[in-house]
Parts: sequence; structure tokens; C-alpha cells
Amino acid sequence: MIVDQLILPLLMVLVTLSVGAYIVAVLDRLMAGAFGAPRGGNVWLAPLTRGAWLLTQHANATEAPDWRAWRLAPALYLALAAIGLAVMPWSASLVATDLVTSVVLWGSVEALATVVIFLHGWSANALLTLIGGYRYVALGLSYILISMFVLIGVALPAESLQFTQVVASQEGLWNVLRQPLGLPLFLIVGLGMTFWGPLDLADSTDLAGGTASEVSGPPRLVWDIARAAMLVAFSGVATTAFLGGWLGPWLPGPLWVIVKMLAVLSVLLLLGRWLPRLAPERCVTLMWVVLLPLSFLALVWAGAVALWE
Amino acid sequence: MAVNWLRKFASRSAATVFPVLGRQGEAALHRLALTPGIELVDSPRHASVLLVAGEIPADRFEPLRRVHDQLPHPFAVLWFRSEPWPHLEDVTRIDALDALPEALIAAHRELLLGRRDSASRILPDEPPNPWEGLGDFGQGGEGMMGGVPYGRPMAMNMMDDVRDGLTLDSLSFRLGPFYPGLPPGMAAEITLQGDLVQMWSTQLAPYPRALDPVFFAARERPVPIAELELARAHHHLRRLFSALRLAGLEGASLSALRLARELSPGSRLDGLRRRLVRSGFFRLSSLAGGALEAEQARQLGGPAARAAGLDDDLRSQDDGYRRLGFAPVTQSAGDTRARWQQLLAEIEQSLQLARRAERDKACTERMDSIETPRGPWLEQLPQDGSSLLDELMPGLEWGDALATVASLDVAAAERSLGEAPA
Amino acid sequence: MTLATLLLLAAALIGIGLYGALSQQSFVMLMMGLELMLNGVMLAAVAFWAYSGAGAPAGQLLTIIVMAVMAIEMTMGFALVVAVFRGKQADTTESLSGLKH
Amino acid sequence: MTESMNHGIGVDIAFVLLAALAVISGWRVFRTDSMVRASFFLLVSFIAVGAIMILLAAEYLGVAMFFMMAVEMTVMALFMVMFMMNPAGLNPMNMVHQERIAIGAGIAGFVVLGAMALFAAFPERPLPTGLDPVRSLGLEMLGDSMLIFESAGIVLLATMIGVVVLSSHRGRYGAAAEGSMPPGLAPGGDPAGKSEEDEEAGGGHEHHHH
Repeated sequence: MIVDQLILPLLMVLVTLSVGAYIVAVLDRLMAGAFGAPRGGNVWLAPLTRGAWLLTQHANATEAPDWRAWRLAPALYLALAAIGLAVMPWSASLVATDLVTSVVLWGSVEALATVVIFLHGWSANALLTLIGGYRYVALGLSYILISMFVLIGVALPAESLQFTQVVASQEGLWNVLRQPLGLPLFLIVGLGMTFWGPLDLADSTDLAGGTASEVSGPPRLVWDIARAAMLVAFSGVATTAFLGGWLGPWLPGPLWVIVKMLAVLSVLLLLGRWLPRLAPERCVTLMWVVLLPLSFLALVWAGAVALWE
Repeated sequence: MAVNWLRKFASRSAATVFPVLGRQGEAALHRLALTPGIELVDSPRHASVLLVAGEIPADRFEPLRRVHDQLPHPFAVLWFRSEPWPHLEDVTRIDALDALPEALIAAHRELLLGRRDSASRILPDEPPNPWEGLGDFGQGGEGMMGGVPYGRPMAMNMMDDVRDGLTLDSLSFRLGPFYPGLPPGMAAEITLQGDLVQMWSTQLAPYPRALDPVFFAARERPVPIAELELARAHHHLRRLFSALRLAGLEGASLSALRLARELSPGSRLDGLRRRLVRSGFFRLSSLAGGALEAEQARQLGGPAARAAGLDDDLRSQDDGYRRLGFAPVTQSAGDTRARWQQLLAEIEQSLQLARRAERDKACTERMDSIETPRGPWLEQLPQDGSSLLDELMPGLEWGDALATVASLDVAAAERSLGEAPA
Repeated sequence: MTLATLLLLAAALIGIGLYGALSQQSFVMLMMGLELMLNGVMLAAVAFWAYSGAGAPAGQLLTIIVMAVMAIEMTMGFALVVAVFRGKQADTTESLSGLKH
Repeated sequence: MTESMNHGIGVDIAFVLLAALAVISGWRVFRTDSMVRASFFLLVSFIAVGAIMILLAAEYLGVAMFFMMAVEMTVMALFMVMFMMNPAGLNPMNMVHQERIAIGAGIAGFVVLGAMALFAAFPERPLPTGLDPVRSLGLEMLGDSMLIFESAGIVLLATMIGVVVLSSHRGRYGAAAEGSMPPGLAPGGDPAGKSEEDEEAGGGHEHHHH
């Protein structure tokens, strides 16, 4: 029983986490190469050697940091990503924890991420990290709201807050077609939550790395892995909520999930390399004035479609 | 055993380099950005090799010591065209640009394999000031607020706040002279309120920027316009590189640099321009703000002035240029976005002029007035304009502020110290 | 995990919260005391729902209402604090004597 | 998830750990030197209680607790920093009054409530098997108790309006009635920050004062 309920799910999540983070690193390097970064070295080996380098580097200290929070924040962010991957179903029966309120749990992962990112910036007791942390908090609330409205939209036709039910409800028609606004909005939130590419305002170059600008060595490795894993978790949830999860002809369910996740990841990483970083002010306006009303609209649309069906 | 294996594996990673730029050290930066196996990082915490490129003036020794000590163990220090400090052990000095990338990669590798000892700290590991407790519990002031723990005022505003009733954190700090987001060598005292610059006072002016020797030659004899215009485009493209990197467009920034490296009269800017427009650089990025008043624009001169609508360009007084059909391009807004549009337009114009000049074998005719990429050169070279930032920065958001600094060429111009760029 | 242990835990949380609410001088810390008390209340409500309410949905409902009350308490509290702070530059209970008379 | 009710030893261990976490972090809230730390300790206490709720099969409530409290505590931490009461813990923080009375009241509260918990007889009516707590909660909320929730919604709306009125009467940039303009960075200076027209028109020199 312990093996079934504890060890196997844990193993599953750990494998997804590490393989996923590795794939993100490789894909991102491939994209960077396509966008003109100097090619050299082995793309498949580079993330691993970089990880090894960070493991051999010392974790530095700043003046009077909040040690506990500073060291815990990357680990907690990784744990949040792991929770996201744990509630994501690979097939009707293959899911690490099939909580009946998994959609809400994912919402709380997003909310807790705000706390963790702020802590990471705040606890280093340094200037640029602090600004990065504040920036994220200022934006984080809008990300959470948009994502929750969109996810309530997919819970409506499923009449359940459970991701397995959400997938089951897409048997006839995937939510990406049933609720056309949902997926784009959710992906934008994903870029924001992992502060990737155009929405990288917390760890940005104009802050010399933002919340991560003062960390080195193993904690930095954990932070990088956590960001990549969160992106994987996002693509997993997007696959589940909008792209019909394990549904699809010919291939077995889990394979379909992998294919769809890879597709979502590629789109996200492509956007990340293609677009410049948004101005924070513009980003706030975009979130509250454009995307939040759109997410209302998506919800109303979802409700109307659910009634009509 | 396992550790050895890990280190061996780690030694194959890219060399992470934090560049500390001295006078005219940028050439190293531009070379390294395009070298595979080298990653330039923005924070000393992320680096394994500290590269001191170019001569560091004595008034920047103290900050250099502090940056030096911020690199996490193990780390190496390389001095490029710069005199290493005598009290350091184990220093490496490189003077040839071509040997630099390999030296950096080798230093990184040897460090990880244990063949090279990590550089040791220079400063003692202690707070810069003692704890100055006053209150009952050792705190600085009344209640739990105020005071100067470790000689540093707490991030709070004891003055009357004109902005709002809340004592929202005014954060005063000093940035530079080695912060990668500022022009090399520049340092400023900044007060931020939230994300907004409340006060900016430039403490150290940026190093003078090297001008291509052809501009100096043009003061002495007629030179081919094609050569002059290519040098101009080269100068502008390299500024575009740092700005695009700051904006998070790494790929585009590198293609600007590549274009600069392989510049010829046949080069086209269309690809880069299309790429920038399609990525939404002009619409999404932090480009609002930093508008120059007419007086400020005149004072600064050059492309920044033309972006603000002034059509001052010494080239229009030169008959050689006039025969090529030269007329200055201008923008009207004068803000950061206009400056980048102006710069792209000027690069395009320079390339066009270079093509025509090469065909006609045109040469300059006036020697007493030269339009350098930095601005007009009549009696003296363009002078430092960094004090302008003190007026321009307050009221801008942090991202806009840095983008504005990147778009303004405020450094003075000077003669190149070493060899001419290829 | 029995009803008694759960209620003891709730009592401990309420006790700590009471201490905080009474002892802290700053408004925000005072609000934290209140929130900790409400935390205990919510736990007790869920414990009763699970062990002596036979799963009547009203038990869960009570908890949801307490959560809403917490949100309201916080927003109202902060609005008051901001108003007071702007008016008097005060953020501690002592400095507010206006409410006494 | 209903098997957690006829709980095994694992649930008991988890409960003891979570209970200890909830109490210790709740106590640390009032014993730490920094307000940001205090609010995050409170968050940890809430999360522990939320996890206990999940152990009790109240899955929706437990998860909602994480969700609500994460946002609430972030806002709380931000407000602390805004009022600048020692956010980083650089100065020791001890701002208490009537501490003896408070300790006494706290202990008395615990003893009275604890005694009630131990000695009062509560009916033993555990969750019926086959109950779907989330579904029953949803049906209750949107069925019989719809009226309560509609009124709660209106109360929330009224609160929001009240908050806006309270805090914006004298807004961030001066009295709301006088047309709130961002003040200058120096007394009497030009408004800082840009108005939308300046940005869009791209007209550098003319400012649109209202």
C-alpha cells in the first residue's frame, strides 16, 4: 500500500520533474541557437555540465540575509512545481494524486508561488533582488486572477474540480476549440508565473538577474530547475485543461500527453526567445485592462456553451 | 572520486565571465559575446571568471575590490590590457584579443579541474560599518524604526514625503561603475521609490568612448566617405547590441554585432530591422520616456539631437557629402523610441552613402568640422554629457530609465588607445 | 486524530491569537492575532463537521463564511490603517486616542 | 479519499506533525523580528491547518485555505513593508503593551476552550460513507443557501466600495475631489510619471496638463 500510494507517485513526479526540466533546458538552447546565439558545444550535454559546474561552485553569502528563507525559497518553488505535476493526469488511471479538488489546488500553487518568489527576492537582503521580488508581487495577483477565471471555465463543462474529469469532459470536443480564449490566456499566465521571456520581470536583465542576481552554486541550480519545472507543470496543466490530456487516436494516452506537452513547451520557449521583455508598466496595463476582461469573457463564453450543450 | 568525476564533467561547461570594463575595454566584450563556449553574465555571483578589460582608473579601485570579492569560490581573475595589482598572487595578464577567449575558457577549465587555485578575497569579511544601536533592544532609533544599523539608514523616509502619505520605501543606493546596465565606468547615486526613479545623481562619468581612427584622419586629410560611413555604422551597431541585450532580445543583439563585424558597403540592415519590428521591440519594450528638451538635445548633439527634431549635421556642410545627395534624417519625438528609430535610419543612411561613395570614389572635403557618430566635432571632441541624466531620469520607471541610458550616447569621445578595430 | 485533539489544537491557536491581539501595539500585528484566532475557529468548525455533524454541509459553509469574514476584516482593517496613517502618521494603537473620547 | 476517515497510523503521524507546525509557527508570529517573517509564519500556520482539513476529508476547504491565505498574507507582507515597520528585521522588534494581561488572557482562553474540548460531550456522528464533501458543499452553496451567498456577495461588494472610498478620499495623489494628479518629485514640480496621451502621441515637448 505504501509502495502504491506513496513511493510510485513520488517517483513518477520526480522523473517528470527532472526529465522535464532537462528538456526545457535543451529546447531553450536549440531555440537560442536558431535565434542566433553562438553555436558551440553539445546542446544535449550543456545543461548537464552547467548543472555540474553549479554543484561545484560555492553558495555565496550576502550581508545578513534571512538564511532560512533564502535557502528554502528555491526548494519551495520546486516543490510547488512538483505539486502541479502530481495532479496532472497521464491517463484515466495513471495520475500521482487524483485529488477531487485538483483544479483549486493548482490555483493555490499559483498563489503560493507569489509568496515564494517574493521571499526569494526579499530574503537575500540585497537591492536588485528586492526590486525583482516587488515587481513580481505587483504582477502576481493579476496572473492568479486570470488563470483562475480561465480554469473555472474548464471546470464548468466537466461539472467537477478534478483534472481527470476535466479531461473526460473533452471526449467530444477539446476545450481549446470549445473555449478558444482559454489556452492563449493560460499560456500568457504561464510565461508570467515562470517569469520567462517577455514576462521575465522578476529575474530580468535590467536588474542583473533580479531575484536570482545574488545566488550562486547549488541554490541557483535548484532555482533554475524549479523555473524550468514550473514551465513543464504549466504545459502539463494546459495540456490537461485545454488539449484533451490523454485523449487521441492511435497512440497510448501518456504518449499523447507527452506530445502535447512538448508542443506547448515549444510554443512557450519560442515566444520567450522571440519577444522582447515587456515594460512593467505596460504589462500591468495589459493584464488588468485587456487580459482580465478577456478572461471574464472566456468564463461567460464557457458558461453559455455549457448551458447550450 | 565522485567529486573528481563531477569536476571533470563540470569543466566542460561554458566559461561564465563577468566583465569589469576599464577604459576602452568594450572591444573584449564584443569579441566574447560572439564566442561559443563563453557566457557573459550580468552579475558577479553568476561568474567563475572575472575579466578586467582595459585600464581601471584609480578612483574605481575600491568598487573593483568589492566586485572581486563577490565572485563565489572557486574563481579566477584575468587582466586584459590592464596592469594587475601587484599584491595579488597568481595573476594572468593577456594582451592579445585573439588569445583572450581561449585564455578565459582555459582558466575556467583549470579552475574546475583543480589545476589552478581560486583567487583569494581581498577585503575582510565584515560589515562595512559597526552596529550602532541606541534603543532598549539595540535598535537604532525610537520604537523599532529609524536608526542606522551597520551605518546604513533603514529603507524608510524620515523626510516629509511629497508623493503620498505612505512612507513607501525610498531606497537610496549607489550603482556602478561596473553595473552592466550602465555605460562602462559610470556610477550614480539613485533614490528609487518603488519602481520609480526619484533622484539620480551621476557620481562618476562614463569612460570616454574610442572613436574609429578614420575620424581623426579626416581632421588631417580628405578620407574616403565610404570608410567614414562604415565606421559610423559600426559605432551605432555596437550601441544597438548593448541596448537589445538589455531589452531581452539576445538573438537580435548578436545579429547586430555580427553585422558590425562583417560590415561592408554591401551590408543591408533590412533583416535586423524586420526582425526588430516583428518582435514588437518598438511596441512592447520599455521605450517610453527620456524625451529631450530642445536645449538638452542641442547640448548633447549627434543622433540624439536629430531624434529630437534638430537637423544639425556637419555632413551637410561638406561638398563631398552634398554631391552624394546627403540630407539629414530626423525624428520628432525625441524620446527613447525615436532615438532607436533614428539610429536605425542613420545606419541605413550610412550604408547607402558608403555604397554611393564607393561607386563615386567620393572623399570628404572639409577638415575643420567633422560629424562623429557621437556628435559634431568643431573645435573640440564631443564632451561628456552624463550630467544630463540627472535631469532626465527622475520620474522614469526603472526599466525605462535603463533603456533611456542605453539609448543616449553620453560618454565623451577620445582617440583609440590600441590598434584600429578590424 | 480525534475530535478532542483537534479541538485542543484549535484552542491553542485561539489562545495564541488572543495573546497576540491583546499584546501587540501595531495595527497590522493586531490583525494577525485576530486572523490566528479565526484560524482556530475554522479548524474547530471543520472538526465538528467531520466528527459530530454527520457531514451536514452547513459545517463546511460556516468555514467558508469565516474565510470571507477574514478577507473583509483584512481589507477593512487595512483601509482604516491607511486612512489613519495618512491623517496622523500613526500605526500603533496607543497613538490613536481620538476613538476614546 | 474517504478512506482517510478510518484513518491509519500515517494520518495520525501527519496530524501530530501538522498540529505542531501550526502551533509553533503561530507562536513565532509574535516572536520574530520582522513583519514580513511574521506574516509568512502566519501563512505557514494556515497551511498546516488547511492540510489538517484535507486529512479530515474537507478537501475543498483545505485547498481553498491555501489559496486564500497565500494571497492574503502576501498583501499583508506588502502592507507591512509599506508602513515600513522594520521589514527586514534589521532592528529588533518588540512592540507590546499590557503583556502580562495578554499572556494571562491567552492562557485562560486556551484552558477554558481546552477544558470544553476535553470534558464536554459532543455527539459522535462521523461522516457517512459515500459522502462527496465537495459536491455536497457545492449543492448547498448554490442550492438551499443561495440566498446567504448572494447576500455575502453584496456584503463583499459593499466592503470593496467602502475600502475604495476610505482609502481614496485622500488618494495616493491628493484629495480625490480635486482631480488626483501625481505630485512632482520636488515640492511644486511637474507631475512625475507620464500620462497616457504623452506616451501614445509621442509628442516630446508638450505636456497635457489637466
